[in-house]
Amino acid sequence: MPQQNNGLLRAFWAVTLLALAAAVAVLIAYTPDEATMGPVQKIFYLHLPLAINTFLACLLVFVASIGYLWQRSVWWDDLAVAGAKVAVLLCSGVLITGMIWGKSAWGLWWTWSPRLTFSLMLWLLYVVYLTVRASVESGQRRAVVGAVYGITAFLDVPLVWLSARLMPDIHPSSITLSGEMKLTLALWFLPVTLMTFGLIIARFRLNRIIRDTTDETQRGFEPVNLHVSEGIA
Amino acid sequence: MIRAAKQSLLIAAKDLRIESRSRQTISLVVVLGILIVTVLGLGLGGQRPDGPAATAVLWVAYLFSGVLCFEKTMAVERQDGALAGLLLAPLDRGVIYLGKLLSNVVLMFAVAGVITPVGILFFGFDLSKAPLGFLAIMGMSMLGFAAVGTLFAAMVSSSRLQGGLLAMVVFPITLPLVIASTQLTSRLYQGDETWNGSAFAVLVAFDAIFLVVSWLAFEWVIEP
Amino acid sequence: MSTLATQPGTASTAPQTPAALQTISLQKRIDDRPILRDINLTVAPGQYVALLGANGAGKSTLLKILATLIPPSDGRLMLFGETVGWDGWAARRRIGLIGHQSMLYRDLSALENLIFFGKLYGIASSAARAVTLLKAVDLFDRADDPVKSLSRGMMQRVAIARALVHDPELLLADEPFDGLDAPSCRALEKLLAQLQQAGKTVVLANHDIDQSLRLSQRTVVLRKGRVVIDQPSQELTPPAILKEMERA
Amino acid sequence: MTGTQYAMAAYIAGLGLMLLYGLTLWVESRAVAHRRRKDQSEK
Repeated sequence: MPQQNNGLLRAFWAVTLLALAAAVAVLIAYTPDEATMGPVQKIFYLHLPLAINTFLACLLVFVASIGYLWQRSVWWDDLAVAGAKVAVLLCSGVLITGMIWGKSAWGLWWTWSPRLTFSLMLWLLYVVYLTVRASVESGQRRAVVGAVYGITAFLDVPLVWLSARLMPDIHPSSITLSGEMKLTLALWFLPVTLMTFGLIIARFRLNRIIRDTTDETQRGFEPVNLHVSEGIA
Repeated sequence: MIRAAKQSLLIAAKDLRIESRSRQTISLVVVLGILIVTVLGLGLGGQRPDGPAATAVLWVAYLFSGVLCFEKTMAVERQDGALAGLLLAPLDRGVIYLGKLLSNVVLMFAVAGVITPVGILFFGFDLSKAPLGFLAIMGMSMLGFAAVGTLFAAMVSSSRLQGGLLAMVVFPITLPLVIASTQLTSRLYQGDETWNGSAFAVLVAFDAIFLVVSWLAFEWVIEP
Repeated sequence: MSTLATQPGTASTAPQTPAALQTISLQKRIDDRPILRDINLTVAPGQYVALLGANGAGKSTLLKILATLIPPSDGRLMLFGETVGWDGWAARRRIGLIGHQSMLYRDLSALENLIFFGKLYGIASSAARAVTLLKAVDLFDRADDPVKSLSRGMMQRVAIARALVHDPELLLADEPFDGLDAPSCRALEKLLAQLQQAGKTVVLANHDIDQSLRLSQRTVVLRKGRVVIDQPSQELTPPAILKEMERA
Repeated sequence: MTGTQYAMAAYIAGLGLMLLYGLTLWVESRAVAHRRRKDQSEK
């Protein structure tokens, strides 16, 4: 079974990288610079897909957390932690691209604008998810705490978005996109989303394999504590 | 329904009696609150901070002392396995949550009742302009904070962990509360009369959502 | 010492009383690792059952499930003929539990603890009930001292009083003799025997094999989450049980 | 730094992060697979 699976995976990643290459090519050759902000606005085509996929990953953690509390099967827990790790990774991407864009547009690495504040708070929410999980020893306890936190954090997201908008806002809201720009945006959604779910599935499969090997080793041999490697990475 | 209310009052009364008996948490938490207000006040250069800075100082003191209260009221249950005795009683576990929430809110108010005058004394926050407004905003914020804190205190403490974890878990989730309440209080004291409806909406929504969610989730989380 | 049970001889009244407790292919998994595998146990009212097993055999997990503190992963638990539902708090009115922890609030006095739990169970005159119980366990003179000032033996007696405040028909004891000195052990043994004569069902999880055989009518031995022995106590000898417990 | 250089930096950072994580997962999965094969051969 794994052999056939690997073939599938390799094909999946080939398609993803192909889509990525196409998107980059289009970005460089075809997409026009935005009138007011100039070429730096092109960061938008990566920034927005990253943000949307962060939200999808958080949604996955929410669903997996409910699944765990309902069925109490470890399968859901492994999925939740895989989703959370990728959510934090993507959110870091959103923050970095946002800050670079801010530095170019306003000369400051950081301002408490609603969008940046929201990304930071979201990032904090899910980094704390990983830290809390890493510091609870017993597996079942960790899964329950993780599940309830996963649900609470996701329900908090709309409130975080609303409260971020309360912050004083200094830069103009969204800019109008021309036809070509919309096409580029659509083109960029494909590779970013594929990579997101590819990474989640990869992390999830790895969690499953690690869990099987730990079970095997703990049954017969001296328990090899593989979970130390899981930690935050 | 009335029985459930009576039972949660009973649990809260028991917590407060234990607290009044040992007074160990209250003194510890009040001293910590005063310490935080002093450190932050001096950090701000000791001169009279304006509205938002004042509320920020008070907020940090309330949050940290609040987290300590949540830990203590849960530790009391864990000490000799008394929680198993509670879970054995023929009552719905949501009642236990409401009882603990009530005692946590009362403790937080008691602590805030001591810290706020200290803040006023040291830094001359003039709450006189709208004390009731301040009280209402802080009250609602503390309720939302205690709702989340009580839920996570039940989980985190049951894995016998160090103190810092509960604060780390509760703070990011309650960030919207902090932003909304500081916006409201600073608007209250900046004098511009425009009432910030959306900030108030965030406060009310937070309390509503997290009181219900925590009350439901408590059932899944509490184990002897 | 007046008997602890208020109504004498509850067992004999109902004609065909349903089993005090029955588990139907009960299973418990923690982190997907099986702790209890397919437990089918039936205990008639008024029986004194000892539960033995090495550490990790699933003894206290089984007891926690019987006490409805934690839900089983699979299978069903029936108490007094009724299946225990998902939250099962109706059946709890008829269960009492004592463990190696006192399950009391150490800052409150013995009397306050009993009154609190009495009110929680909705006992009408919880104060009077608390006093009678404290007298029954010979601790009335220490009623107002905080529990933390009591010795381990006394604390265990207050714990028994707390477990009996709502006069349960089923008493579960999870290694209650741990850390008790000889006189307290004997006092606790007498108390449990007395309860059983008063018609209560007692399930005692214990380490000490000789003590369990001496006290109980029937012995159930667990190994790796399965029942390996379930026989009347007088038919069993400590070496036989030990051999069964240690088998790989 | 011109606008285009900032944009390039952002893309390198954003995409680099994801591809780097993919790489660490790949390395970790090979290490685990290797350890499993070693356990199997020892049994």
